[in-house]
Amino acid sequence: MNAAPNDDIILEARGLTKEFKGFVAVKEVNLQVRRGTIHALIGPNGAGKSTVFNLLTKFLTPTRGQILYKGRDITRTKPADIALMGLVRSFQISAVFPHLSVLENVRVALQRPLGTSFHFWKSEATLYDLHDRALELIEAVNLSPWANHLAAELPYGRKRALEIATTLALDPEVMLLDEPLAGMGHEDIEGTAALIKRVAADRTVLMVEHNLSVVAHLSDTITVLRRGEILAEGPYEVVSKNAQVMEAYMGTGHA
Amino acid sequence: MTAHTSAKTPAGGSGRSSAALTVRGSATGTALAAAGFLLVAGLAPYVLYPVFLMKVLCFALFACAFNLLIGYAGLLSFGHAAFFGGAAYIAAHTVKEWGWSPELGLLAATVVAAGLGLVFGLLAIRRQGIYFAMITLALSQMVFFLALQLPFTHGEDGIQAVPRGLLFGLFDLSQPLTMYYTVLAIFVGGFAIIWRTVHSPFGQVLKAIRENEPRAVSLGYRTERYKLLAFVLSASLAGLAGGTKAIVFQLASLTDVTWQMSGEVVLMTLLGGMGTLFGPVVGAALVVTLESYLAATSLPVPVVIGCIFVVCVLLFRRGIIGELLARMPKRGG
Amino acid sequence: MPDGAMTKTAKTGTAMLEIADLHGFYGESHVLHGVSLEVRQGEVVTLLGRNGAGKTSTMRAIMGIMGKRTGSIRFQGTELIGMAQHRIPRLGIGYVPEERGIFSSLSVDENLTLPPVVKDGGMTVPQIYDLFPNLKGRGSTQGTRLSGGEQQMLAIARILRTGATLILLDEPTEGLAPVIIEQIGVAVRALKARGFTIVLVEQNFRFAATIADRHYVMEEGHVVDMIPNDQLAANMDKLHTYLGV
Amino acid sequence: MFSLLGVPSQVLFGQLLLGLINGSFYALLSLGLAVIFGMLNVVNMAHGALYMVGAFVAWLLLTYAGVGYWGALVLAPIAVGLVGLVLERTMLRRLYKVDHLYGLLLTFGLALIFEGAFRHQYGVSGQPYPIPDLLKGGQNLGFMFLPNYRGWVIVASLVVCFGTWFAIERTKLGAYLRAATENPTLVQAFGINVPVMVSLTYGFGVALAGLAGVLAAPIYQVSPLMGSNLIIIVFAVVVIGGMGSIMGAIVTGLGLGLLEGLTKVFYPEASNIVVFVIMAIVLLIKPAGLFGRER
Amino acid sequence: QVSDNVVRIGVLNDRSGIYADLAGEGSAIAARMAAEEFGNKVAGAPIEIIVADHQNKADIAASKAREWVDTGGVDAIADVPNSAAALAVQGITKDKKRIFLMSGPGATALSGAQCSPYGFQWTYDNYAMAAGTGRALVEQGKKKWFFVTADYAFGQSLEEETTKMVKSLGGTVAGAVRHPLGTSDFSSFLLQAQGSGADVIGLANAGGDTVNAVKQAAEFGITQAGQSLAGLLMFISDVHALGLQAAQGLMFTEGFYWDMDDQTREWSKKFEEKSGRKPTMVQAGVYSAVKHYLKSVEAAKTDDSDKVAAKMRELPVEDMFARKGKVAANGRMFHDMYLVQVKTPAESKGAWDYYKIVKTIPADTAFMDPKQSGCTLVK
Ligand SMILES: Nc1ncnc2c1ncn2[C@@H]1O[C@H](COP(=O)(O)OP(=O)(O)OP(=O)(O)O)[C@@H](O)[C@H]1O
Ligand SMILES: Nc1ncnc2c1ncn2[C@@H]1O[C@H](COP(=O)(O)OP(=O)(O)OP(=O)(O)O)[C@@H](O)[C@H]1O
Ligand SMILES: CC(C)C[C@H](N)C(=O)O
Ligand SMILES: [Mg+2]
Ligand SMILES: [Mg+2]
Repeated sequence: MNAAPNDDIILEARGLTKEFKGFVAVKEVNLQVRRGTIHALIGPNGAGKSTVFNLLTKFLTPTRGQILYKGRDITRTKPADIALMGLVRSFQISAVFPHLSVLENVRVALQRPLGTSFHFWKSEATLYDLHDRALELIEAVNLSPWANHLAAELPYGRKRALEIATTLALDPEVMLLDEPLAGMGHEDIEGTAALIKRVAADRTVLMVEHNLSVVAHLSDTITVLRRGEILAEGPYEVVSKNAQVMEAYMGTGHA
Repeated sequence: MTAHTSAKTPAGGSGRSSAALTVRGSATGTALAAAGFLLVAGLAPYVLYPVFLMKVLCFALFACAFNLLIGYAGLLSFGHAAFFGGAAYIAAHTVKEWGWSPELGLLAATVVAAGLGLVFGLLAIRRQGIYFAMITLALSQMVFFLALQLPFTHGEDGIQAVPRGLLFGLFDLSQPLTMYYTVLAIFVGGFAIIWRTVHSPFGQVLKAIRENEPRAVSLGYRTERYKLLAFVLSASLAGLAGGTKAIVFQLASLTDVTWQMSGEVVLMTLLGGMGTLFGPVVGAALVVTLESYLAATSLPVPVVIGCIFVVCVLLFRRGIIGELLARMPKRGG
Repeated sequence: MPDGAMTKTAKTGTAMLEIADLHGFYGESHVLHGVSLEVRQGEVVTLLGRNGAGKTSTMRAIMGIMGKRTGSIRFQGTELIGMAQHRIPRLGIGYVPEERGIFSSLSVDENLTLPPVVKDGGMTVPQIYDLFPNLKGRGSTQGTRLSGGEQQMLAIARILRTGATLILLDEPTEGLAPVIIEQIGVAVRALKARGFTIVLVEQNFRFAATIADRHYVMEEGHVVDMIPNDQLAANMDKLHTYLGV
Repeated sequence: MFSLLGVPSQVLFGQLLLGLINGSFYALLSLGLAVIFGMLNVVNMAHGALYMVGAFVAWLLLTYAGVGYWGALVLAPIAVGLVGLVLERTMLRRLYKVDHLYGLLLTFGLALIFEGAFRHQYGVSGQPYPIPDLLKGGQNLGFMFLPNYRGWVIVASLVVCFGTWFAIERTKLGAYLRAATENPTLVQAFGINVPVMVSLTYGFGVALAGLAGVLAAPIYQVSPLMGSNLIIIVFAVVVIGGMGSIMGAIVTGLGLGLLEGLTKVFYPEASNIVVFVIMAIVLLIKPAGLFGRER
Repeated sequence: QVSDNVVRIGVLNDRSGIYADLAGEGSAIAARMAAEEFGNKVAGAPIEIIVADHQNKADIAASKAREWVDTGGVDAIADVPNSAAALAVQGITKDKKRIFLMSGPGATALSGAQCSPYGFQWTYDNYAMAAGTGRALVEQGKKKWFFVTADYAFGQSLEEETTKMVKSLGGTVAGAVRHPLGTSDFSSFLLQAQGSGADVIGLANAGGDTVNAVKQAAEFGITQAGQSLAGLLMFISDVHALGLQAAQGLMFTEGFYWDMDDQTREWSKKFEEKSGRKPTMVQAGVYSAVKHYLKSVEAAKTDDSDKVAAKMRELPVEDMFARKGKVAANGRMFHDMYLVQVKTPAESKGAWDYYKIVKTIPADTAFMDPKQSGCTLVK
């Protein structure tokens, strides 16, 4: 597409628009996510954050606009293929496989690269080699004591943690996290925030998050959406001083 | 989900490897149950009427095949009779009219059922839940009308007087016991395929899809293909069951392609326990027994069956085996 | 019940809505952890708090449209917990949801007249058009074709018709242009003048300050503070920390 | 008289008219299904059985109470509606929280019970039901002889279908219904007793099936299995029209009846499956159905 | 010597479907009446009659028959109205050497290509229907035929036999439509028949299907428009269901009528006391066949199928149903048939007074020559 694709920009949206039966949820959004950064998407409810998210991961088809991943146009690519290319998302509402154990949840993600996923004649035992790696990931999100429990039995916050572990299992280049901290207790928030920071070291993260203090602490760049449009963009210090953002999002009383 | 016996330690395993127990615990349980089953089934024809037992086995395989879809892929097909009954016609026709040997007839039946499954699957797999059920139902009705009208199926008459023939040119299937053990072997084979499928890398993905399809997609699985493969597998095995039934009863008829038959297999599975390996077997045995018992009484069979259906749906959605498993002591932790 | 602290600032009128130790759940997640508050006849009260503090959930709990709730919610002395859901609005409580809830399969007129009249003294349709001139002449338009602001007006308007005396407004200004916010402010003040009691969820507390008598601040599913409007200026710092700005 | 592709116009128009009569039944039945599906998200497998019950109620009224056709036309749908109300209140209601598939399975079981019970009691061969005196005889339309009664079926079902459409799309009650389909929680929060409305909707939907049963009684034998095969076609109609769409149900029902008639002229062997072929095609092109919205 | 010391006869027929009225429980009653005439004992062993419903499904009939033979100790199976079911049962009884007494099924193959040393087709067959009704109508000058045919063994065979008969007499066939067993709406089939311009619409179906077709033909004014309707196989129960108003004038072939002589009247009265209706030819035929079977067991002093079958062929059939009846090598029982016409309501003098007997068709012209049947048992 571009004569000289900017190596720095790993994920890009151009003129992204989504209409739902005449209602424009996302309007002409241009977004650039730089490699190796944590990029946060914030905005009032209904601003279109989740929609942008779904568009980027192809769970929704854009009405107009273009999405580029590593310079390649992925506007027409199927969701599963996006994931194969290293662009992996999490969900706003906890997304685990409730009646699989925690270990199996993670293993499902790990088994894909083996290429045996259609092999219905192979034994499950061929997957046992993955257990060590799975347990490592589970450890990383402090779920080790739960490894043998069904995911359904986990408290809400732990499910979010499991979801992150599963996402990590794919070793994605870009992780898209939709409100990863929502529903977590204080004790988990800090741990998970630290985890995100840690895993972001060698990859790119784009996240939607309401918890401003975390966003402030974690993110390199913040994009503020309002009514489907980008209102402001930049590091926290800049965005948080923007009057419009204060009005639309943080409230006008801001000093 | 039973014992904690750890038969084998997974690679690199230490204390932590207990994580694998979930899976292999249930595997041991299943193996025990399977051994028990084989013992009983092996001796049964000396006590019970073999034709009755063969009917049970055919339906049990049919129900297991159906269960592969509903229990492990979360897809309710309301048109499985098309594969069961359709394959019965193929087996009957190839064996009777073309003079094929029974094993070739069964192979043909299975292959045709697989092809039919592929067509159904391609059309239906894009929709979920009730839509999927409705579409499979309507498609199977199409097969029903084809069976009614195509010349080779002989309409209401069905294909009659199908010779049982010599299996592999060696075993005379007109001997009741030879036929019985052949059916038993087919059932065990089919069941083994299902068991393996459920406990395979593929089965894992299937379960994941059933549990949370969008999440599976986000992990990079093209879920439609997995569902399609599951559908085709299920259809093939349903076809194998139907073909076997045709050989046993020496007849292929419309009864097996009606939508009531599709409903019956749902009932068997629901009654025994969806998503449990042995549930459909138990369900099929119960329903077949019940039907033949009721036929001799003045009680209206469909009413009784309907009542069981309603009671299951309202009160025991887990089915017999499902309830049993749920009552067993839970895994530790 | 922590009502001692609140009666001091009570204005005229008797207690209309009293909530005590309200807990609420969505499925397995416990989101309200003992909310207690009180609203008096004729007052305008706001609920402030960050995203996810439980403001909307409190309103949904009042209306009975939340999975499970425990504690006590009394409206004019009547306990609402345990009451059949559809009876609650019939007592005279109107709810304007955060997402507005305009029905796309209904025309504007149908949307407007959908909620049944529950009490005498509601506004007539002409009066409503006076209050929201934008809606005039749009009657046959499909509900969701209206602009966001118009939809918000419609959502408020349809409740005014019912004669409900307590109105729960969830973020009426969200996503609206300043001009429209102004209009809504005018409307709310007009309603107050007519004697309606209003509970308002608002993120925009500059707007809230122009219309409210008192502000409750929520955090993590319970009320952490109550600030009378006239003491707002003095409590600005405290408020900022609550709201994390 | 002329002929089209070698088919005499008489046969063509005759079959089309018969197709329209069948279409009237499809429309009436799929309308009820669509109303129920829209509101309850239940695929009512018992619909065919309740259609049969409607016909039987008419027959029972005639045989044991001396109530004739016109009385049955009112009483039978009410009776079937009441049955529906009871079913919804005692059983279906418990399933709204679980997967919608269980609604389908429950109503399938109910269908078995109804059909089995009537079959047990009255056998399968069917009971005759006379055409009411007022509608005996027929009109010679030139291209065919149209029995008066069949003409009446077309008129009556069109009136009922469009009456229902009007009630749902153009009245206050219909507005509640549509609103509750979209967002039941909010409608409840306006003080409307949604559960009661749901019960009534189910009652009404099956009452339509009962009405279709009464209309069918003089044409077909009143037999326990009269609904069981019809219902599958009606499901296909609903899938083609778009689940839950009122207009879709009516238009598709009539349209497919006509199409079936046409097939009977040109390729009779395919007339049984043409509906399903259309369904497959529609699904490939427009998975949500002709009038349906993608969820 | 009688196996397991009881002679067990299974009456297998449609007890709930469209043939339930013309066979059903009535056939079981008829079988029991035959057994009673033997004091419920034959060759020193008690007679036991058991019943089952085949629901007009070949698979159900086959598995019931198999079960009866394998585990129920059944020596003979009787009735089986529904040719598809009967063909299935014929296969099993042939295999397992059991006597099969067919009263209901009409397909000529049962005593033709699919004949069995143990199978006996008793009451009528499709050839007889074609020979009777088909000939009579063609001879009246109704030469152009159109068939509305039940799409299974019986209907197809009836259509085929009638077509042969019509063509051999110089008639033509304008076309045919096939309908599934148990059709409720015949309107579009009748419309096609009407469009064909045929003189006769031949209904190659039976029971409830014929009744529906005749009724709807009246609704659509088919006979007023000048075409004739021929029920190629009709029973008195069908006339009863239609009522004389709708059925009057119909002409068809019957194997039995209750009001022929004192013997038939007496037996039919007894039957009516037990069943509430007059017997159809199928029911009367079951009586006759069972009686002949028992007579042969008595004579052979054993229930061994080979011996009994031989005796059945040897002994003449003589009872109220058949006079001087004879069982041919192919299993066909030869007896006189009757061409009847339904009375007008005015002609009828009371309940069940339905037929005028137009002519008696002697046994040897009524049925096909066994040599031409294609049955390999005929030398
Ligand atoms: N499928 C849909 N059909 C119609 N409108 C939709 C659809 N999905 C989202 N919308 C609308 O698009 C707008 C943006 O929604 P979105 O979920 O992206 O918001 P958000 O910024 O993620 O909000 P939140 O913070 O509440 O998650 C909302 O007004 C929403 O109602
Ligand atoms: N349907 C639901 N299921 C599960 N959790 C929910 C649901 N709705 C809300 N929550 C959770 O309940 C908590 C309180 O939500 P609530 O909507 O009451 O917050 P709020 O104060 O209104 O926030 P906002 O300013 O975003 O409107 C949040 O953590 C939210 O994620
Ligand atoms: C009883 C009869 C009407 C049955 C029909 N003759 C048949 O062979 O199927
Ligand atoms: Mg969102
Ligand atoms: Mg809120």
